[in-house]
Amino acid sequence: MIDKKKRTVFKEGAITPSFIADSIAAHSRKNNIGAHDIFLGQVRNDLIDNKTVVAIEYTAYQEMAEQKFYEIREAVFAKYNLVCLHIYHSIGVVKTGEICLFVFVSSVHRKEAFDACREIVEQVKLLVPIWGKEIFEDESSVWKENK
Amino acid sequence: MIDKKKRTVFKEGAITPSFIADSIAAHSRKNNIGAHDIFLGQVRNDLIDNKTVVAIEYTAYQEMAEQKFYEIREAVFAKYNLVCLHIYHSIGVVKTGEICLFVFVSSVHRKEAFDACREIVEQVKLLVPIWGKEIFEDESSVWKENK
Amino acid sequence: MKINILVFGQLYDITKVSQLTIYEVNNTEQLTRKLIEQFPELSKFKFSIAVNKKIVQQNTILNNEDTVALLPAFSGG
Amino acid sequence: MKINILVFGQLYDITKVSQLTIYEVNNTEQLTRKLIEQFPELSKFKFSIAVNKKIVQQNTILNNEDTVALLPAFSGG
Repeated sequence: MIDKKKRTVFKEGAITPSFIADSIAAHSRKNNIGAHDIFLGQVRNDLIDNKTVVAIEYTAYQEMAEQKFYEIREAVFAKYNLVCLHIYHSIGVVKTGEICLFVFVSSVHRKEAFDACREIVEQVKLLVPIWGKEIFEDESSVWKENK
Repeated sequence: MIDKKKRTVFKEGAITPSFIADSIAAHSRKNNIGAHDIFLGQVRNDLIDNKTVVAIEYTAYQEMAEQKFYEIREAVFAKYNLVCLHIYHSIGVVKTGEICLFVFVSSVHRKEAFDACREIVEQVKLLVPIWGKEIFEDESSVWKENK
Repeated sequence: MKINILVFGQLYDITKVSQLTIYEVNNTEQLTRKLIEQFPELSKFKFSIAVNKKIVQQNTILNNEDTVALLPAFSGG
Repeated sequence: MKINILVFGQLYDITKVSQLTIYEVNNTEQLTRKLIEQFPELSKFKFSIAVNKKIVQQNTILNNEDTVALLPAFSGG
Protein backbone atom coordinates (compact mmCIF):
# COMPACT_ATOMS: atom_id res chain seq x y z
CA MET A 1 0.00 0.00 0.00
CA ILE A 2 2.13 2.84 -1.28
CA ASP A 3 0.62 6.28 -1.50
CA LYS A 4 2.59 8.54 -3.78
CA LYS A 5 0.18 10.57 -5.80
CA LYS A 6 1.17 14.09 -6.77
CA ARG A 7 -0.42 16.83 -4.70
CA THR A 8 -0.05 20.46 -3.75
CA VAL A 9 2.57 21.06 -1.10
CA PHE A 10 1.96 24.74 -0.40
CA LYS A 11 -0.43 25.90 2.30
CA GLU A 12 -1.39 29.56 2.62
CA GLY A 13 -0.14 30.80 6.01
CA ALA A 14 0.78 28.68 9.02
CA ILE A 15 0.30 24.91 9.21
CA THR A 16 -2.03 24.36 12.17
CA PRO A 17 -1.77 21.72 14.92
CA SER A 18 -5.28 20.55 14.02
CA PHE A 19 -4.22 19.97 10.41
CA ILE A 20 -1.32 17.88 11.72
CA ALA A 21 -3.67 15.95 14.03
CA ASP A 22 -6.01 15.22 11.11
CA SER A 23 -3.06 13.93 9.08
CA ILE A 24 -2.02 11.62 11.92
CA ALA A 25 -5.58 10.38 12.44
CA ALA A 26 -5.91 9.61 8.72
CA HIS A 27 -3.07 7.11 9.06
CA SER A 28 -4.80 4.91 11.63
CA ARG A 29 -6.44 3.09 8.72
CA LYS A 30 -3.00 2.12 7.38
CA ASN A 31 -2.49 -0.78 9.72
CA ASN A 32 0.88 -1.85 8.39
CA ILE A 33 2.52 1.35 9.65
CA GLY A 34 4.65 0.90 12.77
CA ALA A 35 6.55 4.20 12.86
CA HIS A 36 5.96 7.83 11.95
CA ASP A 37 8.64 10.49 11.98
CA ILE A 38 7.33 14.05 11.79
CA PHE A 39 9.50 17.11 11.32
CA LEU A 40 8.02 20.53 12.02
CA GLY A 41 9.79 23.77 11.20
CA GLN A 42 8.69 26.60 13.51
CA VAL A 43 9.36 30.31 12.95
CA ARG A 44 11.87 31.57 15.53
CA ASN A 45 12.01 34.96 17.21
CA ASP A 46 15.61 35.48 16.07
CA LEU A 47 17.35 38.69 17.10
CA ILE A 48 19.01 40.34 14.10
CA ASP A 49 20.79 43.70 14.59
CA ASN A 50 18.81 44.19 17.80
CA LYS A 51 15.47 43.66 16.13
CA THR A 52 13.24 40.66 16.84
CA VAL A 53 11.71 38.63 14.05
CA VAL A 54 7.90 38.56 14.40
CA ALA A 55 7.08 36.68 11.19
CA ILE A 56 8.50 35.22 8.00
CA GLU A 57 6.90 35.85 4.64
CA TYR A 58 7.50 32.96 2.26
CA THR A 59 7.50 33.31 -1.50
CA ALA A 60 8.34 30.60 -4.00
CA TYR A 61 8.79 29.82 -7.66
CA GLN A 62 5.78 27.61 -7.18
CA GLU A 63 5.77 25.65 -10.42
CA MET A 64 9.43 24.75 -10.09
CA ALA A 65 9.05 24.12 -6.35
CA GLU A 66 6.16 21.65 -6.86
CA GLN A 67 8.31 19.88 -9.44
CA LYS A 68 11.23 19.70 -6.97
CA PHE A 69 9.00 18.42 -4.18
CA TYR A 70 7.76 15.75 -6.57
CA GLU A 71 11.32 14.73 -7.48
CA ILE A 72 12.30 14.59 -3.80
CA ARG A 73 9.30 12.37 -3.06
CA GLU A 74 10.07 10.03 -5.97
CA ALA A 75 13.73 9.70 -5.03
CA VAL A 76 12.99 9.01 -1.37
CA PHE A 77 10.30 6.44 -2.21
CA ALA A 78 12.78 4.72 -4.51
CA LYS A 79 15.51 4.69 -1.86
CA TYR A 80 13.56 3.76 1.29
CA ASN A 81 10.83 1.27 2.03
CA LEU A 82 8.08 3.71 3.08
CA VAL A 83 4.34 3.39 3.42
CA CYS A 84 3.48 7.10 3.28
CA LEU A 85 5.13 10.45 2.76
CA HIS A 86 3.64 13.93 2.98
CA ILE A 87 5.31 17.32 2.70
CA TYR A 88 3.64 20.68 3.36
CA HIS A 89 5.27 24.10 3.24
CA SER A 90 3.74 27.47 4.03
CA ILE A 91 3.46 30.26 1.52
CA GLY A 92 2.76 33.83 2.69
CA VAL A 93 3.10 35.11 6.25
CA VAL A 94 3.82 32.80 9.19
CA LYS A 95 4.22 34.35 12.66
CA THR A 96 6.87 33.36 15.20
CA GLY A 97 5.81 30.25 17.07
CA GLU A 98 3.81 28.99 14.10
CA ILE A 99 4.64 26.00 11.89
CA CYS A 100 5.95 26.60 8.33
CA LEU A 101 7.15 23.11 7.32
CA PHE A 102 5.55 19.72 7.99
CA VAL A 103 7.27 16.55 6.79
CA PHE A 104 5.45 13.33 7.68
CA VAL A 105 7.06 9.98 6.93
CA SER A 106 5.55 6.58 7.78
CA SER A 107 7.10 3.15 7.50
CA VAL A 108 6.78 -0.39 8.84
CA HIS A 109 9.92 -0.09 10.98
CA ARG A 110 11.40 3.04 12.54
CA LYS A 111 14.77 3.16 10.78
CA GLU A 112 13.34 4.02 7.36
CA ALA A 113 11.07 6.76 8.73
CA PHE A 114 13.96 8.41 10.60
CA ASP A 115 16.40 8.21 7.69
CA ALA A 116 13.94 9.38 5.07
CA CYS A 117 12.49 12.25 7.12
CA ARG A 118 15.89 13.76 7.79
CA GLU A 119 16.95 13.41 4.18
CA ILE A 120 13.76 15.09 2.95
CA VAL A 121 14.17 18.08 5.27
CA GLU A 122 17.76 18.61 4.11
CA GLN A 123 16.73 18.36 0.47
CA VAL A 124 13.78 20.72 0.86
CA LYS A 125 16.10 23.37 2.30
CA LEU A 126 18.76 22.77 -0.35
CA LEU A 127 16.80 22.18 -3.55
CA VAL A 128 13.42 23.90 -3.41
CA PRO A 129 13.11 27.50 -4.68
CA ILE A 130 11.49 29.10 -1.64
CA TRP A 131 12.56 32.35 0.00
CA GLY A 132 11.82 33.60 3.47
CA LYS A 133 11.76 37.29 4.34
CA GLU A 134 12.14 37.90 8.06
CA ILE A 135 9.84 40.67 9.23
CA PHE A 136 10.51 42.77 12.36
CA GLU A 137 8.19 44.55 14.75
CA ASP A 138 8.77 47.88 12.98
CA GLU A 139 7.74 46.26 9.65
CA SER A 140 11.28 46.41 8.29
CA SER A 141 12.60 43.13 6.90
CA VAL A 142 15.64 41.15 5.85
CA TRP A 143 15.97 38.15 3.55
CA LYS A 144 16.52 34.96 5.49
CA GLU A 145 19.71 32.97 4.98
CA ASN A 146 19.69 29.22 5.58
CA LYS A 147 22.64 27.63 7.31
CA MET B 1 14.37 28.39 28.62
CA ILE B 2 14.84 24.69 29.39
CA ASP B 3 11.85 22.66 30.45
CA LYS B 4 12.89 19.46 32.16
CA LYS B 5 10.62 18.86 35.10
CA LYS B 6 9.82 15.29 36.04
CA ARG B 7 6.43 14.09 34.93
CA THR B 8 4.39 10.96 34.31
CA VAL B 9 5.16 9.29 31.01
CA PHE B 10 2.45 6.65 30.96
CA LYS B 11 -0.96 7.24 29.38
CA GLU B 12 -3.78 4.76 29.81
CA GLY B 13 -4.66 3.40 26.33
CA ALA B 14 -3.83 4.99 22.99
CA ILE B 15 -2.21 8.40 22.57
CA THR B 16 -4.70 10.43 20.54
CA PRO B 17 -4.00 12.77 17.61
CA SER B 18 -5.74 15.56 19.52
CA PHE B 19 -3.38 15.10 22.47
CA ILE B 20 -0.46 15.40 20.03
CA ALA B 21 -2.02 18.51 18.49
CA ASP B 22 -2.42 20.10 21.92
CA SER B 23 1.25 19.35 22.69
CA ILE B 24 2.33 21.00 19.44
CA ALA B 25 0.10 24.03 20.03
CA ALA B 26 1.52 24.46 23.55
CA HIS B 27 4.96 25.02 21.99
CA SER B 28 3.94 28.06 19.95
CA ARG B 29 4.68 30.16 23.05
CA LYS B 30 8.30 28.94 23.02
CA ASN B 31 9.47 31.33 20.36
CA ASN B 32 13.08 30.25 20.33
CA ILE B 33 12.17 26.83 18.93
CA GLY B 34 13.00 26.38 15.26
CA ALA B 35 12.62 22.62 14.87
CA HIS B 36 10.50 19.83 16.29
CA ASP B 37 11.08 16.16 15.64
CA ILE B 38 8.21 13.89 16.63
CA PHE B 39 8.36 10.12 16.65
CA LEU B 40 5.14 8.14 16.86
CA GLY B 41 4.99 4.39 17.35
CA GLN B 42 1.83 2.88 15.89
CA VAL B 43 0.52 -0.63 16.57
CA ARG B 44 0.87 -2.76 13.43
CA ASN B 45 -1.45 -5.52 12.18
CA ASP B 46 1.42 -8.03 12.06
CA LEU B 47 0.65 -11.54 10.87
CA ILE B 48 2.05 -14.15 13.27
CA ASP B 49 1.43 -17.85 12.54
CA ASN B 50 -1.47 -16.86 10.28
CA LYS B 51 -3.17 -14.75 12.94
CA THR B 52 -3.49 -10.97 12.70
CA VAL B 53 -2.58 -8.72 15.62
CA VAL B 54 -5.58 -6.57 16.59
CA ALA B 55 -4.10 -4.87 19.67
CA ILE B 56 -1.11 -4.76 22.01
CA GLU B 57 -1.55 -4.78 25.76
CA TYR B 58 1.29 -2.95 27.47
CA THR B 59 2.38 -3.63 31.02
CA ALA B 60 5.36 -2.09 32.78
CA TYR B 61 7.38 -2.06 35.95
CA GLN B 62 6.11 1.45 36.30
CA GLU B 63 8.28 2.76 39.12
CA MET B 64 11.46 1.58 37.46
CA ALA B 65 10.24 2.69 34.04
CA GLU B 66 9.54 6.24 35.24
CA GLN B 67 13.03 6.29 36.72
CA LYS B 68 14.53 5.09 33.40
CA PHE B 69 12.56 7.67 31.42
CA TYR B 70 13.88 10.32 33.79
CA GLU B 71 17.48 9.12 33.32
CA ILE B 72 17.05 9.08 29.52
CA ARG B 73 15.70 12.66 29.63
CA GLU B 74 18.55 13.87 31.84
CA ALA B 75 21.24 12.25 29.69
CA VAL B 76 19.78 13.61 26.45
CA PHE B 77 19.41 17.13 27.88
CA ALA B 78 23.04 16.97 29.00
CA LYS B 79 24.25 15.80 25.59
CA TYR B 80 22.17 17.95 23.22
CA ASN B 81 21.17 21.58 23.19
CA LEU B 82 17.40 21.16 23.42
CA VAL B 83 14.57 23.49 24.34
CA CYS B 84 11.94 20.86 25.17
CA LEU B 85 11.57 17.13 25.44
CA HIS B 86 8.46 15.06 26.11
CA ILE B 87 7.99 11.29 26.15
CA TYR B 88 4.64 9.49 26.46
CA HIS B 89 4.08 5.75 26.38
CA SER B 90 0.80 3.85 26.51
CA ILE B 91 -0.08 1.41 29.23
CA GLY B 92 -2.95 -1.03 28.77
CA VAL B 93 -4.61 -1.92 25.47
CA VAL B 94 -3.79 -0.08 22.22
CA LYS B 95 -5.52 -1.23 19.02
CA THR B 96 -3.82 -1.59 15.63
CA GLY B 97 -3.56 1.78 13.91
CA GLU B 98 -3.41 3.60 17.25
CA ILE B 99 -0.38 5.40 18.71
CA CYS B 100 1.50 3.82 21.65
CA LEU B 101 4.67 5.98 21.81
CA PHE B 102 5.06 9.75 21.38
CA VAL B 103 8.51 11.32 21.59
CA PHE B 104 8.55 15.08 21.04
CA VAL B 105 11.89 16.91 20.84
CA SER B 106 12.29 20.65 20.20
CA SER B 107 15.44 22.64 19.57
CA VAL B 108 16.67 25.89 18.05
CA HIS B 109 18.17 24.16 15.00
CA ARG B 110 17.06 20.91 13.39
CA LYS B 111 20.19 18.80 13.89
CA GLU B 112 19.79 18.49 17.65
CA ALA B 113 16.10 17.59 17.45
CA PHE B 114 16.77 14.85 14.88
CA ASP B 115 19.75 13.38 16.75
CA ALA B 116 18.11 13.47 20.17
CA CYS B 117 14.73 12.09 19.05
CA ARG B 118 16.29 9.06 17.41
CA GLU B 119 18.52 8.38 20.40
CA ILE B 120 15.57 8.58 22.80
CA VAL B 121 13.48 6.12 20.80
CA GLU B 122 16.34 3.61 20.72
CA GLN B 123 16.93 4.01 24.45
CA VAL B 124 13.26 3.68 25.34
CA LYS B 125 13.09 0.36 23.49
CA LEU B 126 16.36 -0.85 24.99
CA LEU B 127 16.27 0.37 28.59
CA VAL B 128 12.70 0.79 29.79
CA PRO B 129 10.94 -2.17 31.46
CA ILE B 130 7.79 -2.30 29.35
CA TRP B 131 6.28 -5.43 27.80
CA GLY B 132 3.84 -5.71 24.94
CA LYS B 133 1.50 -8.65 24.54
CA GLU B 134 0.19 -8.98 20.99
CA ILE B 135 -3.49 -9.92 20.98
CA PHE B 136 -5.16 -11.68 18.06
CA GLU B 137 -8.75 -11.67 16.80
CA ASP B 138 -9.50 -14.96 18.61
CA GLU B 139 -8.29 -13.38 21.89
CA SER B 140 -5.18 -15.57 21.99
CA SER B 141 -1.93 -13.68 22.50
CA VAL B 142 1.83 -13.81 22.22
CA TRP B 143 4.52 -11.75 23.95
CA LYS B 144 6.02 -9.18 21.61
CA GLU B 145 9.70 -9.31 20.76
CA ASN B 146 11.52 -6.13 19.81
CA LYS B 147 14.06 -6.24 17.00
CA MET C 1 15.29 -11.89 55.87
CA LYS C 2 12.38 -11.21 53.54
CA ILE C 3 12.69 -10.41 49.82
CA ASN C 4 9.79 -9.06 47.74
CA ILE C 5 9.69 -10.45 44.21
CA LEU C 6 7.96 -8.74 41.28
CA VAL C 7 7.28 -10.78 38.14
CA PHE C 8 6.68 -9.30 34.68
CA GLY C 9 5.88 -10.19 31.08
CA GLN C 10 5.92 -13.82 30.02
CA LEU C 11 7.44 -14.85 33.37
CA TYR C 12 4.08 -14.01 34.89
CA ASP C 13 2.55 -16.75 32.71
CA ILE C 14 4.72 -19.19 34.71
CA THR C 15 4.39 -17.84 38.24
CA LYS C 16 0.73 -16.81 37.82
CA VAL C 17 1.35 -14.15 40.46
CA SER C 18 2.87 -10.73 39.94
CA GLN C 19 4.23 -10.51 43.49
CA LEU C 20 5.64 -13.11 45.81
CA THR C 21 7.88 -13.29 48.84
CA ILE C 22 11.05 -15.32 49.32
CA TYR C 23 12.68 -15.77 52.73
CA GLU C 24 16.19 -16.64 53.79
CA VAL C 25 18.25 -15.89 50.72
CA ASN C 26 21.40 -13.78 50.95
CA ASN C 27 22.12 -12.91 47.33
CA THR C 28 20.63 -12.91 43.85
CA GLU C 29 22.16 -16.27 42.87
CA GLN C 30 20.56 -18.02 45.83
CA LEU C 31 17.34 -16.25 45.02
CA THR C 32 17.35 -17.35 41.39
CA ARG C 33 18.08 -20.94 42.41
CA LYS C 34 15.22 -20.93 44.87
CA LEU C 35 12.82 -19.45 42.31
CA ILE C 36 13.74 -22.07 39.74
CA GLU C 37 13.15 -24.81 42.32
CA GLN C 38 9.70 -23.38 42.87
CA PHE C 39 9.00 -22.64 39.16
CA PRO C 40 11.16 -24.98 37.03
CA GLU C 41 9.80 -23.45 33.80
CA LEU C 42 11.67 -20.22 34.64
CA SER C 43 14.94 -21.90 33.65
CA LYS C 44 13.78 -21.87 30.00
CA PHE C 45 13.72 -18.07 29.89
CA LYS C 46 16.36 -15.39 29.78
CA PHE C 47 15.63 -12.60 32.18
CA SER C 48 17.40 -9.76 33.95
CA ILE C 49 17.21 -9.06 37.64
CA ALA C 50 16.68 -5.62 39.15
CA VAL C 51 17.38 -5.06 42.84
CA ASN C 52 15.48 -2.03 44.06
CA LYS C 53 14.91 -0.86 40.45
CA LYS C 54 18.58 -1.18 39.40
CA ILE C 55 19.56 -3.96 37.03
CA VAL C 56 22.40 -6.08 38.44
CA GLN C 57 24.71 -8.07 36.18
CA GLN C 58 26.57 -10.03 38.85
CA ASN C 59 25.66 -11.87 41.99
CA THR C 60 24.48 -9.20 44.42
CA ILE C 61 24.02 -9.27 48.17
CA LEU C 62 20.42 -8.80 49.28
CA ASN C 63 19.13 -7.03 52.35
CA ASN C 64 15.92 -7.48 54.27
CA GLU C 65 12.89 -5.98 52.47
CA ASP C 66 14.75 -5.54 49.17
CA THR C 67 12.58 -5.64 46.07
CA VAL C 68 13.81 -7.92 43.31
CA ALA C 69 12.17 -7.76 39.89
CA LEU C 70 12.36 -10.50 37.25
CA LEU C 71 12.52 -8.79 33.87
CA PRO C 72 12.22 -10.65 30.57
CA ALA C 73 13.42 -8.86 27.39
CA PHE C 74 11.72 -5.48 27.09
CA SER C 75 9.32 -4.86 24.22
CA GLY C 76 8.03 -1.34 24.68
CA GLY C 77 7.51 1.22 21.94
CA MET D 1 13.46 35.87 -29.99
CA LYS D 2 11.65 36.62 -26.74
CA ILE D 3 12.70 35.37 -23.30
CA ASN D 4 10.46 35.60 -20.21
CA ILE D 5 12.32 36.44 -17.03
CA LEU D 6 11.06 35.62 -13.52
CA VAL D 7 12.72 37.38 -10.56
CA PHE D 8 12.62 36.05 -6.97
CA GLY D 9 13.72 36.87 -3.44
CA GLN D 10 16.11 39.75 -2.84
CA LEU D 11 16.68 40.16 -6.58
CA TYR D 12 13.12 41.44 -6.78
CA ASP D 13 14.18 44.31 -4.49
CA ILE D 14 16.49 45.39 -7.35
CA THR D 15 14.31 44.82 -10.40
CA LYS D 16 11.08 45.90 -8.64
CA VAL D 17 9.23 43.63 -11.04
CA SER D 18 8.71 39.90 -10.74
CA GLN D 19 8.42 39.38 -14.49
CA LEU D 20 10.14 41.04 -17.42
CA THR D 21 10.92 40.28 -21.03
CA ILE D 22 14.29 40.31 -22.77
CA TYR D 23 14.65 40.17 -26.55
CA GLU D 24 17.44 39.08 -28.83
CA VAL D 25 19.66 37.01 -26.60
CA ASN D 26 20.84 33.56 -27.66
CA ASN D 27 22.15 32.08 -24.46
CA THR D 28 22.18 32.52 -20.70
CA GLU D 29 25.52 34.37 -20.63
CA GLN D 30 24.25 37.02 -23.02
CA LEU D 31 21.09 37.21 -20.99
CA THR D 32 22.93 37.73 -17.70
CA ARG D 33 25.10 40.44 -19.27
CA LYS D 34 22.05 42.25 -20.61
CA LEU D 35 20.28 42.04 -17.26
CA ILE D 36 23.29 43.44 -15.42
CA GLU D 37 23.45 46.34 -17.91
CA GLN D 38 19.84 47.10 -17.11
CA PHE D 39 20.15 46.45 -13.31
CA PRO D 40 23.81 46.97 -12.31
CA GLU D 41 23.04 46.08 -8.68
CA LEU D 42 22.44 42.48 -9.76
CA SER D 43 26.19 42.00 -10.11
CA LYS D 44 26.51 42.20 -6.32
CA PHE D 45 24.43 39.06 -5.82
CA LYS D 46 25.06 35.40 -6.33
CA PHE D 47 22.17 33.72 -8.04
CA SER D 48 21.36 30.59 -10.00
CA ILE D 49 19.57 30.49 -13.30
CA ALA D 50 16.78 28.09 -14.19
CA VAL D 51 15.75 27.63 -17.81
CA ASN D 52 12.21 26.25 -18.00
CA LYS D 53 12.39 25.23 -14.32
CA LYS D 54 15.73 23.38 -14.64
CA ILE D 55 18.80 24.90 -13.04
CA VAL D 56 21.64 25.30 -15.54
CA GLN D 57 25.27 25.46 -14.42
CA GLN D 58 26.87 26.35 -17.74
CA ASN D 59 26.11 28.72 -20.55
CA THR D 60 22.92 27.40 -22.15
CA ILE D 61 21.33 28.10 -25.52
CA LEU D 62 17.94 29.79 -25.26
CA ASN D 63 14.94 29.33 -27.52
CA ASN D 64 12.07 31.65 -28.26
CA GLU D 65 9.54 31.85 -25.38
CA ASP D 66 11.85 30.14 -22.90
CA THR D 67 11.30 31.08 -19.26
CA VAL D 68 14.42 32.02 -17.33
CA ALA D 69 14.24 32.40 -13.55
CA LEU D 70 16.77 34.29 -11.44
CA LEU D 71 17.11 32.41 -8.16
CA PRO D 72 19.02 33.77 -5.17
CA ALA D 73 20.04 31.30 -2.43
CA PHE D 74 16.99 29.36 -1.22
CA SER D 75 15.78 29.85 2.34
CA GLY D 76 12.72 27.67 2.73
CA GLY D 77 11.88 25.53 5.74
